[in-house]
Amino acid sequence: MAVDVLGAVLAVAGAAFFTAGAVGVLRLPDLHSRLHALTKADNVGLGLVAAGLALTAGSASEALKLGLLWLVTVSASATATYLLAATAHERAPRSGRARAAEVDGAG
Amino acid sequence: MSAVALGLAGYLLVTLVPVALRALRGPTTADRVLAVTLAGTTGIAALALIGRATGVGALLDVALVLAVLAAVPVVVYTTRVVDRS
Amino acid sequence: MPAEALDVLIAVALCWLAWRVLADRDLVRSALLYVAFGLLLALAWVRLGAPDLALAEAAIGAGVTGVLFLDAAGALRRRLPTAAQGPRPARRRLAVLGSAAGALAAAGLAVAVAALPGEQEGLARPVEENLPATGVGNPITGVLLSFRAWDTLLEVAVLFVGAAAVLTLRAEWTVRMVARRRPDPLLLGFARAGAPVVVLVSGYLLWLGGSAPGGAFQAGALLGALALVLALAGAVDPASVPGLAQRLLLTAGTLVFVAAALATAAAGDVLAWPHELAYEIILAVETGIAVSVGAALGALVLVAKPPRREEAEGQVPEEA
Amino acid sequence: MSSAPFVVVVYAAASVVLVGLGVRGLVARPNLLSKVIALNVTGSGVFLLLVALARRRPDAPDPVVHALVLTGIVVAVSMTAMAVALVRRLHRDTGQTRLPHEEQRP
Repeated sequence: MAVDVLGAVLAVAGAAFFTAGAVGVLRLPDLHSRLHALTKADNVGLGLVAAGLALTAGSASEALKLGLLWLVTVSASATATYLLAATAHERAPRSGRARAAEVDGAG
Repeated sequence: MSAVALGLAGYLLVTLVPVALRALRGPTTADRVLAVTLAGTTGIAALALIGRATGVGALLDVALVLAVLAAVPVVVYTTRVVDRS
Repeated sequence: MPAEALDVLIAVALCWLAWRVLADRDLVRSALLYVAFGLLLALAWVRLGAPDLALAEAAIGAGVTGVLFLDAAGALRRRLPTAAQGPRPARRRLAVLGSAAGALAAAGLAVAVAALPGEQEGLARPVEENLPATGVGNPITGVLLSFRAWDTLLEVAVLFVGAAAVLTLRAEWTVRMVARRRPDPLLLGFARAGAPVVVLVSGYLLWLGGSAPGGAFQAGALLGALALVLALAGAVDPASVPGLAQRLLLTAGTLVFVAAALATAAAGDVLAWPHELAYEIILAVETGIAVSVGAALGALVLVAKPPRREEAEGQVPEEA
Repeated sequence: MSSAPFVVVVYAAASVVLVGLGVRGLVARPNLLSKVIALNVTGSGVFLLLVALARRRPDAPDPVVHALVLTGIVVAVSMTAMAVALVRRLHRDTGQTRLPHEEQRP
């Protein structure tokens, strides 16, 4: 019973991260910050939903599959966001690239 | 759990609205690609939740297939599509 | 009630997305929206009680078809920076004509569908009654590889013919990156590390097809996507695969299927699997189909771009 | 169809809209790649209609229809790939992405 409640709480928390990701993707000002919002939903949101479902899973294989699901998504999302960011950086016009370099130097 | 799961799945589909707006607005192709990627992840979570709510275990496999293929459009975009200057 | 709301939401979103896909002048945008359309369609299959189709749509509809459009749109955009646009009157005339044709088709379909009975027995019961004879537990696999094995044999042949036709349209393997000359190290690592996982999931789907939603086509689509990513990451050069191996991979499904058909023809009835070996035969045929579907889908996307004329004539290829 | 389950009516209606939009795109868009995409949307509409109709008995959806649509999805993707290859070949050889009678410039 307590496990059920904990699972539901985790899943709801995951949905909250999806909300943050969706709102962030819409509201944040540029590509790089939107990518940042995307990874919150991908990694934490799906992770919490999967954890909540795995806790209340009927079988070990189902829990294992949820773990694999999360692992696959995390690695795909990390690669995808890196590729998008790197490509945007590479294709940015000269002035944009110079500005990006400044940001790199400051940070 | 199953009532919660179905409600959450429906809610996740509603969160697709702002994501779809970003996909339509862009302004760059990369923005659209990232919106579609987020829509895919949201779909994965929704499928896992609907699978639990309805007791159809196969939906978890559908989610797994989507997860495995999630990076493919991004790879194709970054290696094969040129942005219009 | 929430379930009904979910259905209405999905149905409305499907129509809206389809409209956006077809209204957009920029084909790259269209292709990306088509991927989202495929995702939503997979959800619709789920709601309609067809998880097999959801799997196929997720793998083929959203995965392969969307990528095919994205790649083609990118290639056309690359060489056609300002899309050739006709004068407005011609566009307006076409739009009016198209709207009329679309409205007519939709109206006709609506009238025909409305006239159908609301309840229909269908073939669910006979399939269920005869399923034990096929040796598999999944009714879809039973229908595909036992009751209607002829259809599936010809379907595999269609896929093979499609791949062969695409192969004849190109002069050489033409995988080429547009943005970076060197393979990206992270992408390369991702493709290499992910390959075993994809093969594992693909084999799991293939095995699953015997008893639950899954099967050769979904498994093959994953293999095709894997081949695509490996080639684009620079881990594998498709041109380095020997010609004989290419042909064997492409034809494995047809060959195994035809061999099984000939063997059963010699034993009496064409494509009537002997009861005690039915499961093993179906699994063997499915494995062959999965390999061929993977090879064909990989080849269809990878070589869909024909080389430019200068390249075919042997001059130095020039990157756009 | 008046006695059909709600879910069948909803998706059948959506499929009718998809077919209408697909046919419209097929005629109205001069670009050949757009036409191929429109054809795929039309095909998806047809598949959706078939599967919705197979669901008229909610306890037992018709597996024969599902198998038919599965075959249809695979055939559709291979023919789509071939059509796309033809469009690209046409574009390479002539620089056009339209049919000759719809061409607006040399």
